[in-house]
Amino acid sequence: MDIPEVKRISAVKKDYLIKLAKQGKRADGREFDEYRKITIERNIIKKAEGSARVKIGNTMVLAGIKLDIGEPYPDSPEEGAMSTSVELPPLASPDFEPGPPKPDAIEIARVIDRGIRESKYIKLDKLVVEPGEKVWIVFIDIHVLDYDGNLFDAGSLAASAALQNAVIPNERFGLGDNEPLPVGSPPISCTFAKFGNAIVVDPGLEEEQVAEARFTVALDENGDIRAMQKGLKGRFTVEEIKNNINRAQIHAKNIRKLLEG
Amino acid sequence: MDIPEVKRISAVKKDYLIKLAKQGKRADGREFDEYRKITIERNIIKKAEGSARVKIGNTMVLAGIKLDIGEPYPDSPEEGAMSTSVELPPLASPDFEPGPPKPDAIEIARVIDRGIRESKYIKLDKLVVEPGEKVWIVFIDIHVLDYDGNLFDAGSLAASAALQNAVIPNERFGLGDNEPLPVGSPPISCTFAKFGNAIVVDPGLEEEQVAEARFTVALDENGDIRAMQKGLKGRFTVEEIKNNINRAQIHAKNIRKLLEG
Amino acid sequence: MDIPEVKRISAVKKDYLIKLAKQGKRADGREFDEYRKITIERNIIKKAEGSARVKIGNTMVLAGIKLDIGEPYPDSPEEGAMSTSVELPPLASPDFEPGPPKPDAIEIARVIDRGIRESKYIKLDKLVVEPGEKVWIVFIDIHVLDYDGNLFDAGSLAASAALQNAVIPNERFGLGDNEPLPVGSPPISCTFAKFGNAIVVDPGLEEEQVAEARFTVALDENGDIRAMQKGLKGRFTVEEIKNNINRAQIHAKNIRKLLEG
Amino acid sequence: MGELIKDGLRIDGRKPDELRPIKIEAGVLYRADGSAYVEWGGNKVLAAVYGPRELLPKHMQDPTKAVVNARYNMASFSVEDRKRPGPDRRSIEISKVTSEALESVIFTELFPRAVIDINIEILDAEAGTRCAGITAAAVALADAGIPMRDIPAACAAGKVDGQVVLDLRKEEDQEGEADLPIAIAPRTEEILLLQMDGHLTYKEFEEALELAIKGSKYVSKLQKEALRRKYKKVEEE
Amino acid sequence: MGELIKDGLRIDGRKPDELRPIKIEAGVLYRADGSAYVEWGGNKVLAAVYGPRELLPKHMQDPTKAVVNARYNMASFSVEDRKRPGPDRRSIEISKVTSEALESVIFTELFPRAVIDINIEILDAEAGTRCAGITAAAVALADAGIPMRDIPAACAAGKVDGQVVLDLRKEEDQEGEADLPIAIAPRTEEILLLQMDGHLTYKEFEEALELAIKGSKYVSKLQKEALRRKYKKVEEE
Amino acid sequence: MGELIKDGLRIDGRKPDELRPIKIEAGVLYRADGSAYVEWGGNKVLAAVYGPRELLPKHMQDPTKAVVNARYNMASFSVEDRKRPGPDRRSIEISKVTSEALESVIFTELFPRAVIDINIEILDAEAGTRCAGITAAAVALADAGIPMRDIPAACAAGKVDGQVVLDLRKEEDQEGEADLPIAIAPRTEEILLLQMDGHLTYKEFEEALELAIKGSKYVSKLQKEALRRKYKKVEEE
Repeated sequence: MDIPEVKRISAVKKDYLIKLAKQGKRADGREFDEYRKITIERNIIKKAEGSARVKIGNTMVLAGIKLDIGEPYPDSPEEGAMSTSVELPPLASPDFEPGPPKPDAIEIARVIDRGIRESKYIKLDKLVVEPGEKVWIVFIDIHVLDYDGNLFDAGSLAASAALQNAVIPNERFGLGDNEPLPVGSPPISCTFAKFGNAIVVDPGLEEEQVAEARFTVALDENGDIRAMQKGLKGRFTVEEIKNNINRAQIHAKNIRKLLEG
Repeated sequence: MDIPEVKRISAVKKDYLIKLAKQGKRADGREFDEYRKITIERNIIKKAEGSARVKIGNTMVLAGIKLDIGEPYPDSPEEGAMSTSVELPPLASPDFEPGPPKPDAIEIARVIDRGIRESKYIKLDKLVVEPGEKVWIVFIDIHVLDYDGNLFDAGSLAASAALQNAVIPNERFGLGDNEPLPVGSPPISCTFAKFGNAIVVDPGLEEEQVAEARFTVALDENGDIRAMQKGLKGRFTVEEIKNNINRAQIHAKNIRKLLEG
Repeated sequence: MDIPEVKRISAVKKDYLIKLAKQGKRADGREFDEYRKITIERNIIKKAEGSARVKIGNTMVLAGIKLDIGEPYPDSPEEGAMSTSVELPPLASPDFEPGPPKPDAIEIARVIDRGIRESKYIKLDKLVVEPGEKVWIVFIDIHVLDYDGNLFDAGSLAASAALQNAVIPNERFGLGDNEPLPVGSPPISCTFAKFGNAIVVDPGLEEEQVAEARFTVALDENGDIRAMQKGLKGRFTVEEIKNNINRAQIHAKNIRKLLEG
Repeated sequence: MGELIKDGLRIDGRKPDELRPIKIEAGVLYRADGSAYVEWGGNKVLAAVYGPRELLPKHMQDPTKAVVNARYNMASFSVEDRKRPGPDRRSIEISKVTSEALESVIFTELFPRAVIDINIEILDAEAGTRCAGITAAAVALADAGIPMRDIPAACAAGKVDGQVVLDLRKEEDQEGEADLPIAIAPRTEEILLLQMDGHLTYKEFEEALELAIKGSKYVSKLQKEALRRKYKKVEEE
Repeated sequence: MGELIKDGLRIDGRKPDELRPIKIEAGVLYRADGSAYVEWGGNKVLAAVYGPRELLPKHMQDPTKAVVNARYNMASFSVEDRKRPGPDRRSIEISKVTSEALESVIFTELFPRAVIDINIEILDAEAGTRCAGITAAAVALADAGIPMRDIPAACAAGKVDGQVVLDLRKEEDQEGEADLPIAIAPRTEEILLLQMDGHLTYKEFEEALELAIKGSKYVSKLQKEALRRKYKKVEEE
Repeated sequence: MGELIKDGLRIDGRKPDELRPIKIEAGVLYRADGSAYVEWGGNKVLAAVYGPRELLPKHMQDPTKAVVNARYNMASFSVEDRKRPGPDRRSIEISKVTSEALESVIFTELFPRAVIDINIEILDAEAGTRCAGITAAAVALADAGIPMRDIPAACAAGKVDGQVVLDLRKEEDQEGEADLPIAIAPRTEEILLLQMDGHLTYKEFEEALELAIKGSKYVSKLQKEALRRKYKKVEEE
């Protein structure tokens, strides 16, 4: 929760960003519809079944994939399972505290999870070891390393990239040779922040701090919608929501090229 | 823990209630040996195997029964198991806080549990699925909805009523048709509060707040004692305890009629 | 964490103890290389598989051994397991608080555990019930009863003495007659505290409170090193560490006689 | 496919744009400052509001406005398999988006350093509990006299057997293709809450959003009727 | 039936109204402000008192009196199957009723804003630990010099093989028909703690209560002897 | 025996007194006040320093000096079998001895009431993570401009196949006979951290300690080079 001094600074910052936005500008010189530079590095963690480090501007996120064998859910005995979590360690920001995941981290993890799950990115039906008894459980752990805004998109992209090159560790479990994790086409997440009347894509930290409302949409390869999440205490009109999705469809194509390139 | 202002109000209230009691009166006009109006509604939660909502005056409590299959305790391989818990959600009182059960809630749950268990109300020996391997576990969850005093009796009554019409969910577990949960005769709980020299039955919220001592007894159909609990930092004489039990035997008969009627 | 007043007292106490130490003296009249009186009582807890109460001066520690059957670790299917924990209950000191183990308690437990484990005091390879399936798990619970300094040595000694006379509770598990827990030669732990330029063995409470650095070494019957731990924010020179070990080798012989005598 | 909609009707006989039966009652609890009870299909939901009151400990206070703290909780007996008491990750997320949706209409700046606690208890659950919960909470806030620019109303649309429908019931939620719960400020039709999972083309989304808004506005009517009944009853007493 | 009492004697040879051997020692710990050790049959119990001292954090303080905070804890090795460290529901309930029973005799109003911490550790358990714990705690309070109107004493009665007996041992507790632990203020015979589970007719209850009070009064004698021995020892030193 | 060292060389071809390849980079994070990245054999470790800043809540403050609070954490994917997030007993112990080792060189008395937070994240683990973590943390402290009397450096020695060797890799750690991680103040060669488990004769210990100090001093050289590269880069910008 904010303390008074932070509040005051934030009010000044907000006025400044809104004033800039009225002129169609952002504090770091970007267009409303411009992402910061995105870089993806893969396979950097040896101990993980898959991994990727994604930078969006100064935000840096590391996703690691681990597989384990467990029981299937009773209502899907012929499918593997997946679990997504987001860690916001105090390493990544002066505002992060140690301890169990806060609501922020849980929300990010669950939205990313829905994007992956609903786009059927991981082919869970191919992760059965013994039907009804033993299936692979895919753990997607997203570790934030440097927090400068937009963890929804950075986390989602890191998770997608890490899954893209992950393996099933058959060897470690005495089940033969390792094989690639069967995946389809990844979801692409695109996040907007609204302050004043401006709605910008890929909000940086300061923009997030002053944002009244947030909107994330995860799109599949056809530009169809697989997950959405409105956040914060602000409001969107129906038109704004529709615009966001239309804008996201363009961004998603570009990010998809980066990911699949 | 009380804060100063609350303390002061409470001291005034206490003086007032004690003064009234010296004249044989209670703040809401009841006799010392008068319960508030009791109502019982059953089968109101579809997802529960049994349920009942009990009101005692403005106090409202909802008990839900769920059954699951688990392993028997090693020392009773031929018996099902039961577990009683009480939730005091912040919905029910400005003084309740979220979080794991506090000592208050645990005490109420354990006293209610002992009444049910010791009167052998649930026929645990008839809840065996595979001897020594699989038995039914009966979960009695008591959810307080509106707290205006005397949760011991309201909770116990709600639990008894909910069990009375509960079913064994054989269908959900592929074990044939549902059947009624085998029960015997329910315990009836009766609670007294002592302040000054007065001892009143069915204490309301204000009476509980000023009470020095509390006494609960659970009686079976013969008026025999199955569980007792003295609470709070006050003292009872032996005569007072005996009187409480004698008074309870009369109340219990009336409440039993309501329950079985 | 210290509060100001405690700090101030502690600074005065520290000056005093350092001044004394310069004259080669300790506050309780001991030599630098003198333990307080050590007593060991065994087999005092009937419910435990083994137990011992150790006093070092006014410090009193009770270790209890319980055995249970569980699965072996995947990487040692032919070995039993052991687990060491230290409880610092509020009974033993005005500064101990209830709740899960604090870092202090965890450090003590882990150092004692390493001494026992690395000296192969418990013959874990003889604790197999069914290879790869069921093994004995030895729980070493060290309960501090009175805290007047040097829990590392008191706890280690109590654990060793309790293990020395422990039994495998075959009867309780329907596995035939009880038999002695197979043990080898115990580790002996020896702890030093450094304040000013003095390094004393077996620090008392006040010495611990002013100590800048702490050093513990666990020695086997040959005087070989099985575990070491430097603690606190002070520093040791290489010579000081070596001296500590040499001094410990003499103390350990004496303590070993007490334990095995 | 083809199992959930037959001859244009859904498994419970509803038309695609038809809500389940909804019953709303305001002012049902004695202790709470405001409260409401909602039955919505097989859902039974109770909401209670406490506050505005001083937020403690003090270092949590916001000197510029009230903190809005909604807590969504499922009773352990409200679901098929008993739920362990206490918040799980799903409840924590719903509590967060619910808090945000409700805060967006409350004049929080009137109550600096205060907290408004909103407690939502799901007593019986059958798909759509978050919308039922927000709907109940909004009535409880009004019943508590909390000043709001509008009374939020919530409703979900979704896709079943390839068709956009209103207000999914359990089987439709589990076997359907998409769920889109929203909450709106009925007067301006602004979106306060929007979540979605499943698969919708952009066109389907437009259709579903329109339907969900229509549903929310109908819910809004029921909320206001419930509040009117309550005021009337109070006046009569 | 008929297994636990033979020829009028219980399985350990005791008569129905006979206590197990009890040994009480006061002032056994160095650090605590007051302490006591009790062996009672197979039970071994240690109690320590700290305080009165300032209660922190301050917002927990009661400006009119001291808070009495008893904590009953079983060592993990004190029972047949190792107990996981930390409080379980049973320990929490016993801690609560113990705190209340002891507070009822302490002149708490003499120490506003303070806390009196009472720590009870069950080191070896064999039925009746709560009575042994209260008995030890009461001696520890006296040893700490806490002003009390009386020194509480505790004892249980019960029913075994249809007969009312004093002070159940393990087998009697597990296979018997009722257990009635009480604590009293010996001077006035007022009841400070009373719990019961099992099956007692009203007449049996009267009989059991009388027996438990008799037992408690004998325990009280042992407590006072232990305190006298302690004072004598201190004087001699 | 005889499996881990052949013809005087270790399984990865190293000589007994040879370190694994080590790469250190200072100032790698944007948000942190100071940071460092260390690759050490198969280990990948990131450290970030925040502070000195006011310690909250206030009652935790030390009016005479800064509190040094190091937190060692393993990412869940950094080990063979996924680690559940959150501190386990091993992490808690390492955090404690790391805090102590680092505090011993920091001029904490310059920052009363403050806290210096040091966060160490193990991203990829392959034996020796605590030494890699301390090494990274020390560089991060220097990068943050925290005044220190010396920059700590860490390294382990151990015993494998009966021979004292430097810097154990995974197989050597698991199947070897002893591990002796230390941290030193390189200028004075004072010991800031020392832990050991396994089996060493006194002579072997002397040899291992000497080797570990030699290793630490080499690590110290790499740390200083990394810091120089960072300063140079900053100057060039």
